[in-house]
Parts: sequence; C-alpha cells; structure tokens
Amino acid sequence: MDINLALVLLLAPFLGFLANIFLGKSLGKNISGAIGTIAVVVSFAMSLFFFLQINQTGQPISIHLFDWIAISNFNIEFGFLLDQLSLLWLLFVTGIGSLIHLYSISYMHDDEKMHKFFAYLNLFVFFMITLVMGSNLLIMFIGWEGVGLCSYLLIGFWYKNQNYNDAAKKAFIMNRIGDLGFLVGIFIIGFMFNTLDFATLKATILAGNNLDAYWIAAAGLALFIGASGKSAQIPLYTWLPDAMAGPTPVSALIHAATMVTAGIFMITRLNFLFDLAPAIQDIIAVIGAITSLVAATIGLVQNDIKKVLAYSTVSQLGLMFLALGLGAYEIAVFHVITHAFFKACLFLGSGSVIHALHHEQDMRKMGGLRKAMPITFITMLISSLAISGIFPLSGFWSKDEILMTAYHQSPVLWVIGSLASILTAFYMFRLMYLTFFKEFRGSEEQKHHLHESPALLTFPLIVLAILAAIGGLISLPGHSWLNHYLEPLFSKAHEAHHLGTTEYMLMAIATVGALLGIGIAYAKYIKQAQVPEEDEKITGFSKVLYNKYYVDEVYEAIIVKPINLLSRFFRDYIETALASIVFGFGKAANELSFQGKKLQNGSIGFYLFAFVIGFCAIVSYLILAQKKF
Amino acid sequence: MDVSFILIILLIGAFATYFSGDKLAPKVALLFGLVSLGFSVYLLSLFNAGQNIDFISAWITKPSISFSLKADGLSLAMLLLNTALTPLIIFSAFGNEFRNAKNFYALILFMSFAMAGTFLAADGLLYYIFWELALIPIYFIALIWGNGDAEERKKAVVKFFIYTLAGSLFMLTAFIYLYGKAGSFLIEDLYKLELSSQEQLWIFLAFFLAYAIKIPIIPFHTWQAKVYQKAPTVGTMLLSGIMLKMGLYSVIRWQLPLAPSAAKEYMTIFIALGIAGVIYGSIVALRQKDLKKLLAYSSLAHVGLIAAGTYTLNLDGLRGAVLQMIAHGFVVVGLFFVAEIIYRRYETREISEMGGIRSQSPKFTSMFMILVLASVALPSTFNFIGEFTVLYSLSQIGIIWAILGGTTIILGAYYMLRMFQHVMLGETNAKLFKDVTTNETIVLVSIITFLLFFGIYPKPITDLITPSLENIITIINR
Amino acid sequence: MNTLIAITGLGVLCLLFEIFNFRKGIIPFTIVGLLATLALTVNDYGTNASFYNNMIVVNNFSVTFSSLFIVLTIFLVALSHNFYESHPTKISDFIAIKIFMLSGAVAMVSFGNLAMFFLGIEILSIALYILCASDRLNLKSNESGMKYFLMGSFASGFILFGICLVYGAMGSFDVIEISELSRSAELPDWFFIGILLLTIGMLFKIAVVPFHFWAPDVYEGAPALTTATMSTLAKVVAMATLFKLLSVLNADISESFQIVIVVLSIASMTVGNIMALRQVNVKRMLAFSGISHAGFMLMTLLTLTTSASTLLYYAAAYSISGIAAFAVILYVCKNRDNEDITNFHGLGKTNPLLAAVLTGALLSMGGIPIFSGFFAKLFLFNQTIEAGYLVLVIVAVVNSIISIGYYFKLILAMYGKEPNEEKTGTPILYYSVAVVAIVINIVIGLFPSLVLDLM
Amino acid sequence: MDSVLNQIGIENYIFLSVALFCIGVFGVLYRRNAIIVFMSIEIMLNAVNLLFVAFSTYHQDAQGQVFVFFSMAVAAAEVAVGLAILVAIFRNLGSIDVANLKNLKG
Repeated sequence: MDINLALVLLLAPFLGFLANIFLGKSLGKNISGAIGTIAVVVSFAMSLFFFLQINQTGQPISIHLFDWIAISNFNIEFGFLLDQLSLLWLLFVTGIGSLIHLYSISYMHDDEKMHKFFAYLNLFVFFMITLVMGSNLLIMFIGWEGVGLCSYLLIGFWYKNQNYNDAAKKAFIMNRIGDLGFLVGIFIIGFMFNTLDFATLKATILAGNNLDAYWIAAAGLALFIGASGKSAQIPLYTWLPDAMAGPTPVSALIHAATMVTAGIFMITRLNFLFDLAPAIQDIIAVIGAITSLVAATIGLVQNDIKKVLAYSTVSQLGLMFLALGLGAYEIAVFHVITHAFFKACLFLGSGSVIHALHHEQDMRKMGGLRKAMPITFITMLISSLAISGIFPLSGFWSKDEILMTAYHQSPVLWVIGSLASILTAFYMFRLMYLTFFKEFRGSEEQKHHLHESPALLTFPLIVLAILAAIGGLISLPGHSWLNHYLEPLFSKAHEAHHLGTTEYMLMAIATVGALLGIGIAYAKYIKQAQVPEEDEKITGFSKVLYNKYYVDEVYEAIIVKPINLLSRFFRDYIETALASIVFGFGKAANELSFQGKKLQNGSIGFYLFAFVIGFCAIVSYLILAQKKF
Repeated sequence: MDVSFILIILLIGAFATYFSGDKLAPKVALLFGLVSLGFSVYLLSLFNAGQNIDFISAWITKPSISFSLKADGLSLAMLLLNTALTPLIIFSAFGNEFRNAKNFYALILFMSFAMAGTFLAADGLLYYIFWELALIPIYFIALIWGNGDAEERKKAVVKFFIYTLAGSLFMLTAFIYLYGKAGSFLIEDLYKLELSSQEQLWIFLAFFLAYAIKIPIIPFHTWQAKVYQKAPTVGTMLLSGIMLKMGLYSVIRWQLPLAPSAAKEYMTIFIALGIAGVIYGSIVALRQKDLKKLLAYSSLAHVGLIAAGTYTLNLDGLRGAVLQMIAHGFVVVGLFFVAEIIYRRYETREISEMGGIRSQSPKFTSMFMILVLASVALPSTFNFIGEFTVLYSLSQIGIIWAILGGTTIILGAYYMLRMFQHVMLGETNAKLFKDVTTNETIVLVSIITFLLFFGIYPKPITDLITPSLENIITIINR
Repeated sequence: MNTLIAITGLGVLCLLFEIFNFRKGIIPFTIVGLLATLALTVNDYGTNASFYNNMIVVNNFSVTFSSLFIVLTIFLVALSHNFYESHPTKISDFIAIKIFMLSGAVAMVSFGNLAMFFLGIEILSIALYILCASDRLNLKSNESGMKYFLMGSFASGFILFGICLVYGAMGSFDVIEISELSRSAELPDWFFIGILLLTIGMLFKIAVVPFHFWAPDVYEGAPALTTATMSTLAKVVAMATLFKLLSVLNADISESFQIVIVVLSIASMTVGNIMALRQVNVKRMLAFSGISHAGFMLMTLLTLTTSASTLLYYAAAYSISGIAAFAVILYVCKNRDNEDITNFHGLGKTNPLLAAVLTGALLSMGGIPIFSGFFAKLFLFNQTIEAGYLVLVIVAVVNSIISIGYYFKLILAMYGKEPNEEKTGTPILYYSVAVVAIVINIVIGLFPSLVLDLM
Repeated sequence: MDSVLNQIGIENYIFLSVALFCIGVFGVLYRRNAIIVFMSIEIMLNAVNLLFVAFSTYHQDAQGQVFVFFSMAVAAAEVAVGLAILVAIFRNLGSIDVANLKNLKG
C-alpha cells in the first residue's frame, strides 16, 4: 500500500513528463499545462498524506525495489526512504511546484513549445523527488544530476539565443564540478563504511567503530564541494545569476525554491557525518557567511530585477550554509522553507511584472507599477519585508535564529551575517522602490498595456505571500514544532535558545538593521528619487560590484582560456608529433631502401666482387672462430 | 548446440550475402545478423541453464593447436555485444548507397565473425588468428568505401593496418614463447604456467603493445582519429563499437592472467597511462572541428578510463570495465550514427557548418541529447553504472586516481555539450534538415532503450559477468 | 627413380611432338603426363630405396619435395599456354626445357652421390639460363640471361671446387660414406672448406645476401614466366638441396657456422625487405621479397634434424602463393612492355576475382592468418624459439612488419586507384591456375597437418 | 705414378689448382670482354679438374677421373649456352663488353 502510493508520488510527475513530451503538441497548450500541473498536484497530495501519517507515527517508511549496482563488498540497492526530512522537502517541493506549474500555464501561454516546458518542469520535479526520497547516496545522486540536467534544459529553453545556451552549459558544467566532489565523497564513504545507505550509514557511524577522522573530514569536504556546486556557494556560485536566462517560473522553482537547496538537504541528511568533522563545519560556516556577504554586496547595484533576486538567493543560501556550519541543521531547514516561500513569491512577482512589461527586466525602465498592478505589489511587498526580516514575518524568525546561533558561537560570523541581512533589506527595497514607486519610466506603448496580471498568475502570488507571512509559525523560538518534528534525524539534540535578554537584544538589533537598510533605500530612491545610471557611467567601487568583482572574467582567464589553449596546443603539436614518431619508422625504412638502390648498380663485376668478398669474410670468420666448423 | 554455431552462422551469412547480389545483400546481411543475435540469446539461455556450450576439437597436431571455443559469462557478454551491434550497424547503413554492396555487407558479417571468434577462442593461436582476421575486412571497408581524399585515406588506413599488425605480431611471439614453455596453446595450460618475473614482464609488454595499439591507449593512439574520420561510418562503428573492445577484453582474458605479477608490479604505470588518456583525450576533443574526430577523441578518453579500470586488477575494476565496454559500445555507435544522419542531410562533418538544427527536428534532437547525456554518464543511463564502478575501483587504488579519472565527468560534459550546442542549437539553420526517418529512428531508439533499461536494471548483465570475472581474479592472484 | 626416368622421358616426348607437329595437344598431354608422374612419385612415399649404387636415393624427403616440384611445374606448364601464344613454334622447346629442368630439380633432392647433385644443379641452371635469355630480341632478356649465366657458372665453379675438396678429403662421392667418415676420422681442413664452398654455391642459387645481387636484375629482365619459375621452383629446389646437403654430410653444424647462418638470414631478410619497399617493378619487388623469404628459410638450417617438415611447409606455402601471384601478374602484364605497379591500378574493379587472388597471395606471403604463409612463419618461429634463437625471431617479426609495407603497396594499387584501361579477354588457364593455387594455399593453411605430417 | 706423388706432395697440387682457380676468379672480376670472362671461368673449372685428377691418383680411385668427364661435359654445355646468349647480345648491342650490361639495376 505505502509502496504503491510512494511510487505514485514518485512517478506521477514522470508520467506527466512522458505524456507531455510525446503527446503534448497534439493535446494543445491548456491540456498539456493541465496534465503537468495535475501530475505535480497528485504527488503533493501523496506527500501530504505521508506527511500526516508520519507526523502521527513518526515511523520512517523505507522502500526497497531491487539491487541496482553491485560493488565488490556491498550492494547498492534501488530504494527510497520517506522520513521526516524527505517528507518536509517533498511537501514544499511539490507544493510550491504545483503553484508554479499553475502560474506557468498562463505565463508560458504564448510560447509555442509550452508542452516541452511542462515536460521539463515535470521531469525536474520527478528528479527532485528522487533526490529527496533516495534511500542511499547514489539514488540521491541520480536526482542530483537529474535536476542539474533539467536546469540545463530549462535555462537553455530558448535555445536560439546562444548566450542562454552558454549560461545553460555553464550551469551544467559547474554543477558537474561539484558532482565530482560528491562522487569522491561517495567513494570515501563507500570504502570506509561499505555502505551508501543512509540508515545503515547512520547506524555504523553512531556505533562509532572504525572512524578515521582524517577520512571523515575528507569525505565531508568532498561532499561540501558537491553541495556548494549545487547550492551556488563560493567559488561555484557564478552559474546561478546567469541561470536567470531561463523563463521566470524556472528561476522561481529551480533556482530559488527547490534545486538550489539540495546542498542543504544533503548536508542535513548526513549531519551525523558532519558532526564528526568540526573542521569542515567551520569551513562551511565561513564560506557560507562570506558568500552571503559577497552576494549581497553584488546585489546592491544590479539593475536587472531577476539578477537582484538571484544574488539575494545566493546570499540567503549563504546564510543557510552558515547555519549548517554552526551545526544548527534544523534552523537551516527552517530558513530553507521560509526562503522558499518568499523567494518563490518574489520571483513570480517579478515574473508578473516582466510579463506585464513584455519581457522588460531592467528596473531602470520600470517604476510606478503599484497602481497598475496592486496585487503583485502587495504580495511582493510582504515577501520583501519577510526577506528583510521584519517582525513578525517568516523571514524574521528564521534569519534571526541563524544570527543568534552565530552570535553564540562566533561573533565575527554574526557580524558578517547581520551585515548581509542589512544589505539584503537595502537592495530588496531598492528593487521595490525602483519597480513600484514614482512614475513609469518605460516606453509609451508599454505604458498603454500596463495591467494587473490574470488570476492564474496572481493566485500563486497570494498563496505564497500568505505563507511568507505566517511561515514563521512552524518554528517559533521556545516551542518550535519544527525542531520537535526533526528531532529523530539528528545525532546530537540541539536545545532551542531560551529567550533571554541577549536574544531580545539581537532580535532588536536585527530589526533595527533591517529598518536601517530600508530607510537608506527610501532616502536614496524615494526622497532623492535617484535612478541608477547607464552601465557605462557606473564608476568606482560600484563598477566593480556591478561587474560582480570580475569573478567570471577571472575564471575565464585562469581556467577556461588555459584549457582551450592547451587543447589547441595538443591538437596542433602533440598529436602531429606523436604521429610523426610512428611515421618516422616508415620514413626511415623508405630512406634506407632509397640508398640501397644505389648499391644495386647493375654491374656484374661489382656483383661478383661482393660474392667473393662475402666468401672471404665468412671463411676468415670461421677460421678465426675455430678451425673446425 | 554449442558456440561454434554462431561462427558458422556468421560465416555462412558472409558468403550468402556475397552471392545474393547487390540488390539483396543488405537484407540478407541483416537477416543473418538477426539470426546470429537470436542464436546467441538462445545460447545465453542454455548457458544460464548450466549447459556446456563449449566446442573443442583438435586441429593441428604439431605444434599442438586445437580449435577450442569456450564461453563463460564474460565471453558471452562480449559475444552478445557483438551480435547485438552487428545487425544494428548493418541496419544503420540502409540509408546509404554503396557500390558493390554485396562485398561491403559480406565484409561486415565476416568481421563480425572474426570478432565473435576472438571473444570465444580458448586457444592462444586460434585467438590470435581471429584477432588478425578481424583486421582484414575493416582494412578493406575503410579503404574502399571510406570518404575524403583517397591518398590521405590510404595513408591513414595502411598506417593503421601496419601499426596494429606490428603490435599483434609481438603478441604472437609472446604466444610462441609461452607455447615453448607450456607445450600447448590452450588457455588453461597457459594459465598454469609459472613464469619468472622477468619473463612475465616481457610477455606483459608484448601483449601490452598489441592491446595498447588496438584499444588505443596513449601514446599509441595516433592512428585512431584519422581512421575514424576517413572510414565510412559503418566502419567507424565497427571499429569503435566492437573492435576496440576486443583489445580490452583481451587484456582481461589474456594479458592479466598470463602475467599477473608483472601486472601487479607495474599496475600504477598502466593505470596512469589510462588516466592520462582520459584527460588528454578529453582536452584534445574540446577543439576538434570535425564531428567524427571529436567523437574519436571522446572514445579515446572513455577507453582510457576503461583500461585504467582493467589494470586495477580488482573485481570492481574489471566489472566496471566490462559494463563500461558494453555501454560505450552502444553509445558510441549511436553517436557515430548521429554524425552520419547529419552527414546524410548536410554532406559535411565540419561542426562549424552545422548549428540551428534543433528547431527543424525535435525527434532527432531529443535522441541525440539522450545519447550525449549517456556518453557523459548521466546517472540512470547504463554508462553511469560502468563509469561509477570503474571510478570506485580506482578510488580503492588511490583516491587521487579517482579524482583524476573523474575529470572525465567535467571535461566530458564540457566538450559534449559544447559540441551539441554548436551542432544543434542556435538560430534555425538556413539549410533544410529533414527529421529522422523510420529506419534511423529504429536504430537510435533501440540503442537508447538498451542504455536506459540497463541503466536502471543492470543486474542481469552484472550477474552474467561476475562469476567469470571472479574466476579470473582468482587466477590473477594465484 | 621412376620419377626421374618418367620425367626425362616426358621431356624427350615433348621434343618429338615438335617433329610430329602436334603442338596443339602438347600442353594437355604434358600436364597429364606430369600428373601421372606425380602419382608415380606419391606411390613411392614411405619407401626407402637407393639405385645405381647410391647414385639416387628415394626417401620421404625426396618424394615429398619431388611431388611439390612436379605440382609447381604443372602450374608453370599450364601458364605457358597463354604466355607463349605469340610464338607458338617454340612452345614445345619451352615445355621440354621446363621438364628437363624439373628432372634436374628432382635429381637435386634425391641425389645419393655428389656427381648426381652436380649434374642436377647444372641441368637446372642451364635450363634457366636458356629460359632467361629466351626472349631473343629483347635486350633486357639477353642481359638477364648473360648476368645469370656468368654468375651462375662462376658459382658452379665454387661448387665444383667444393665437391673436389670433399672428394679429396674423403676419397669418395657417396654422401653416406662421406658422412660416416666425417663422423669418425680426424679430418683434413679441405673437407670443411669444401663444404663451405658447396654451401656458398647453393646460397648463391637461393640468393642469400651477400650472394643475392644477381636475383633482382635477372628476375626483372627475364620473361615473366621464367621469373615465376625462378622465384618459385628454382628457389625452393636450391633451398631443399642445401638443406639435404648439410643434413646428410654433417648433421651437427658447429656453433660458429650457426652464427654465420643467423647473420646471413638476418641480413637477407632485412636487405630483401628494405630494398623491396621502393621498387616499382613488381617482378623486381618479388625478387627482393624472395630474398627475404630465403632469409626466413635459412632459419631451418639451425635445426637441421627436426625442421625438414617445416621447410617443406614453408617452401610449399611460399612457392604456391608465388604461383598464384604470378598467374595474376602474367595476366595483367600480358602484352605490356613492363610489369610496373601502375599496370595493377584498379584491378579490384576491372577484375575482382584475380585481384582477390593476388591479394590473398600477397597476404599469405606477408603472413596473415588462415593463409598458409602465416602458419609457415608460425612453425618456423616456433622451432627457432625452441632452438633458443629468440633474437632472430624478433628480427624476423620486425621484418614481416616491414614486408607488409610493400605487399600492401600492390593491394592499395589494386583497390585504391582508378583503372587506367579496361582489360579484355579472359585466358581461362590463368584463371584456373590462380584460383587452384590460392585454394591449395588456403587449404594447407586450414589443415597444415596435411603437409606437416608428411615428414 | 706413385713415385711422382711421393716426390711431390698432394698439397702442391692443391696449391697449384687454388692458384689457377684464383687466376680464373680474378680474370672474371677484372676483364670486361665476355669471351675472356668465359675463358677465365674455364680456367676455374679446369683448375678444379686438375685437382680431381690429382686426388683420384692420390686415393687410387677412378671416380675422380670419371667426374672430370662430367664436369667437362657440363662446362661444354654451359659455354654453348653462354655463347648463344652472347651472340644474341652482340646482335642487339653490337658489342660484347659486359660493362655495357647495366640496364637492369636499382
């Protein structure tokens, strides 16, 4: 029973994919859209069912289908595991997933390849579910690479534009760099513990036998590299902003809400492993903190509405990693969920704006949209407040928990984190002001068509906005449902912070900081009514920021270019050299032959002479060697 | 009922094809290909039923050479690879017109015959004979039906022939030497030999020369790219799909068990060569202008990894290698066929002259995409199983090997996607591109189905090959 | 014994036919006669007899080799029908000469007495001188005849001197007595010098480096059919004779002499193959390849006691593929003034069958499996390695790689190039000889025991 | 007859004929006129014949002398053929200088 339902949960999106890829064109846009959405809704229902079930029983369901890969000293089975963590993830993946599908029906309606779009989206959901449900590292890896593939397909969805294709390729390859790390981690775990199965792994590790700290650290590091690839942490984050080339719903679903949180999921899954590698945890925390700050600073000056959101995503992911590094997994999870709500909402909102402006993404050409599109405005405002961490919206609780933990463990990280969140507040409201306030700066005929988006677009916004507002309830400080729910996952229990004066202090500071950021933005863009200059006019440090610290250029210079040069060098020189060595023998033989022909000069005298010489040579040799022969 | 029937069928097939005339030849060839496939499946069932399907008979009295064919799981797996790919390859050629087709298809079947023999032979000399026989048909296929400038082609093909022959003649010398020791060419007698480490080293090197050239392992690969480029696509498929697997198979079957201590002692060197091949091949593939050459180098990279796997001398390595051989056999055939499909429409192999095909041919694009993904070993494709197992075995030897070998995951994705982007994507191409015909679809779909199915459920193949591999491992560790 | 008489009789008959003006039937008749003789010879298989107080000794060695020679001659005679179409009046002479040459050959492998050996070799040689120069008006032919004659008789001088010294040492021409004496008594040095002179004389006939210079020129100049005769029949006859000579006279060759043989064999292989690479004239190319094969065959002298069968097999494989090759060459170069490789362009298209045959023959010479050439090399290498000459074998292997180079030049010309002109007329005898020869080649390739177990 | 051999050892005969033989060899090597080359070859053969006779006396055995007849016959036959070829060459070339026979080479 459970198994079948679980398979339904898993396969519904896959069936949707098949239906869309093969029949989609003939079925027509609405139907294919409907199929795609229903498929995801079904799995949402299933996950809900299991969620409620496990909420009562607390019994994880593990499903073993068949042996998949045989390794000399253990088998890797093809199985799934439905426990608290995976169900939580499933819930918001499928939930937000279905909302975004719904949204896409209208958003992609005038694209002739809509069925393909839905096919890919379904495929993505399928792989995401695989990733989450996998009962061992390798099944997780299937999903892991699968979602990478889907993001490749979706970023490059408008494949006629080679820049988009480049972005897609970049995303895939950077992910693959991470994946190599993941694989290496798998290998190490494999030969350390002779299993990849989460349950067994946990048991083995908690049993605490044959634990080689060095190798565990190595495994942790490798896995973290994998995670940072998928979740866009330094140094592998540059693909995420480029990924905004994809249609906006994709950005919302894949590059904000779900896929990019896979790294957090994986580390949380393996928390018992990381708990044993404090050094790696520190690295994670530091990287996370730095990422969040760097991304935030870049976000300050971006003018493409989606780019801003992209960098804010990176920055928020940084915060989550900070939490992970501090060992506060459940807080990280908490932030993942709240972030999923408001970031999805923000992306979809921006989508609806872009939709209204006929694919105009530059904020300098927007403004004053709040009258034209109130619902979008309200929902985005709520989400922005949430992300900025304004009491009592969801973002406040989650972010605040993170900062508290940071404060308790290392003030420096706390400072960085708070700084990042202040900046977040600033650029989010920069975005809001530039987009919705003052008067419209776009072209006339755009102004004409300004209108609120249709219900199909706004409905998901509303739902998400509500969630973004109240999402914090699942884990209020003191009595947190989430902590309790996730308890069984973690090797060491984390006591929730008892709320003392320091905690209130920190909350206050955070709120003040957020308000400060908002204030500055207000002063800059409402009071002085500034508008960011044209790209070429940008100067000084903001230019550096605007060009993302030239990281892409640096990578280009130190990695891509050399490899290509090397490739050319090999192709043009080494190859020919090797070939000529082999040919050399043939050439030598031919040359010899050519010389030899001179010896064969046709003169009888010479021939006989050679005859006699040969005779004498042999005789004299034999006589010298020995008399008898 | 024993394995010799396969050879007989294929041989008869070759002659039947020759005498059936140019009109009928393709169909007859396909028919015999399918028959042999069916028969080998039947043999497989017999084998699984535990029947003895070996065929042994005396042949030459002095020196004693016997005509003995033995089929264990490994041989059968390779045999199936051969008999499954042959009809596919034959069928894939249906789209093209060949002058005196009867010779062409007859040669294909003859080659398949020789390769089947190589996989089955259990007598050193018999094995060598089949090994050489396989060389002759491909030589003529490439020479007569190849493409490009005739002079260049001749140069490439002759170089290929002489080069590979050179390698294998040293193998022959090694075999004769072993015969001098054992007084028999039978594999089990050769396995029994106790050779000094010095002898083993020389034997090992002699074999290595033969296989390194055939596989090819760098730096012995110089013949490959040109021949792949110049040969007709069918020839390229035969070469890359099956023939190069002969080399890898032989490493497992002959080289390692015959000179185990040498293999153990110098393991790292040969692993390093394999890995070097992975990296070198991938990097060279990045900047290829010719589609077939690019694929050639990619296959250089992949077989490098496989070779590294075989030289790890542990079960995972061998198993992964065999799985990867099969997977690579299929995917590379598919990819070369894709190149051919494009050639049929655009008359070019220059990547620069392609692009913007996707919008004209959705079906083709999807299938091509899947093949690309398979070749970069995306999980849930069969290639992933093999590559994962091989890399795992490498990590057992030293994590660094796994990391270096793992670069194929990154570089492979790089050049394959780059290629895909330049071939398929971008603004719609001015030239019309007709989407795949039914025949082409059949070929590609069957390949893809195979790859995906066994990607999810590789158990049958694993169970088939594992016992014989364990067997070989024990012989190596004797 | 009967063989020799029968052959000679056949030769005389051929001459008589000329008188009775019965040219039409001469070739069929001769072939039938030769077949009969073959039967007669095979009939002697297994017997050990000697005639005319050891003038002639019949044993398996002589019988098997004689049969091989007869087979070869049958092919050659069959080929001569179309070859001598242009001057029919002389055909009976040519046939007769070939037959007499055969008798010489048979005498050489079945001699029991050095006198017989000398006569045999001279009969063979003189016949060949005539055949070489037989194209009277063609200067090349004359030249080749002259060269062959001068150097041949020069070599005969050495052989004669050798015989003389052996006689001087032993006081007898009978090989049995000589070998017995050579084992027993304390011997004068002349004996060994005599053996050496004999050997060198024979090495000249086999065309081993450095006594090989005549071969390319003579092969090129002589009429194609004569070249065929020399490169197949004459070469294996000489080789077999040398083998027999050394094995009967002193079975155990001393260390230093073995070294000499190793050096010579390496030299001939290498020189032959290297020189052949740049040849454009096919006959000349085959001359050099013949030199290299002589080098291979010399290896058998290192294991005199055991390798008779190997030699037989190698000789059979080599000469029969040679016949097949020459059948095609004769066809292609019929009424062309030269035998340049360009004449073979596009043969694969114009005449696939013969092209296939030539390819097969060349592959066999190159030592590619299932063709008997491969097994010949295999057995040879096998024996040589067992005798402990690994290095020699490795050199031989390298050489067979080189040899592929020029054999494939011809194959490439046939398949890779476009035909320059259509060839007309299908001389049935060429076809049949070519096909039969290649078939025999493959058959003894598939079942080597057929030949190997004869000795 | 005996006595003669006793007075003059067999070695001397060998030396004599070796000397003659070498003269013949050098003649063949250095003379370019075909006729003279033939004659030199004849000298070689006759040197051997001489030795045959000497040995047959030395061994008190007639075979050697019989053999001389063989070799003479053979030599005659050879020369006959040789002269025939020479005539043909003279017809075509107008000279009998062996140094002119260099068309076949390389």
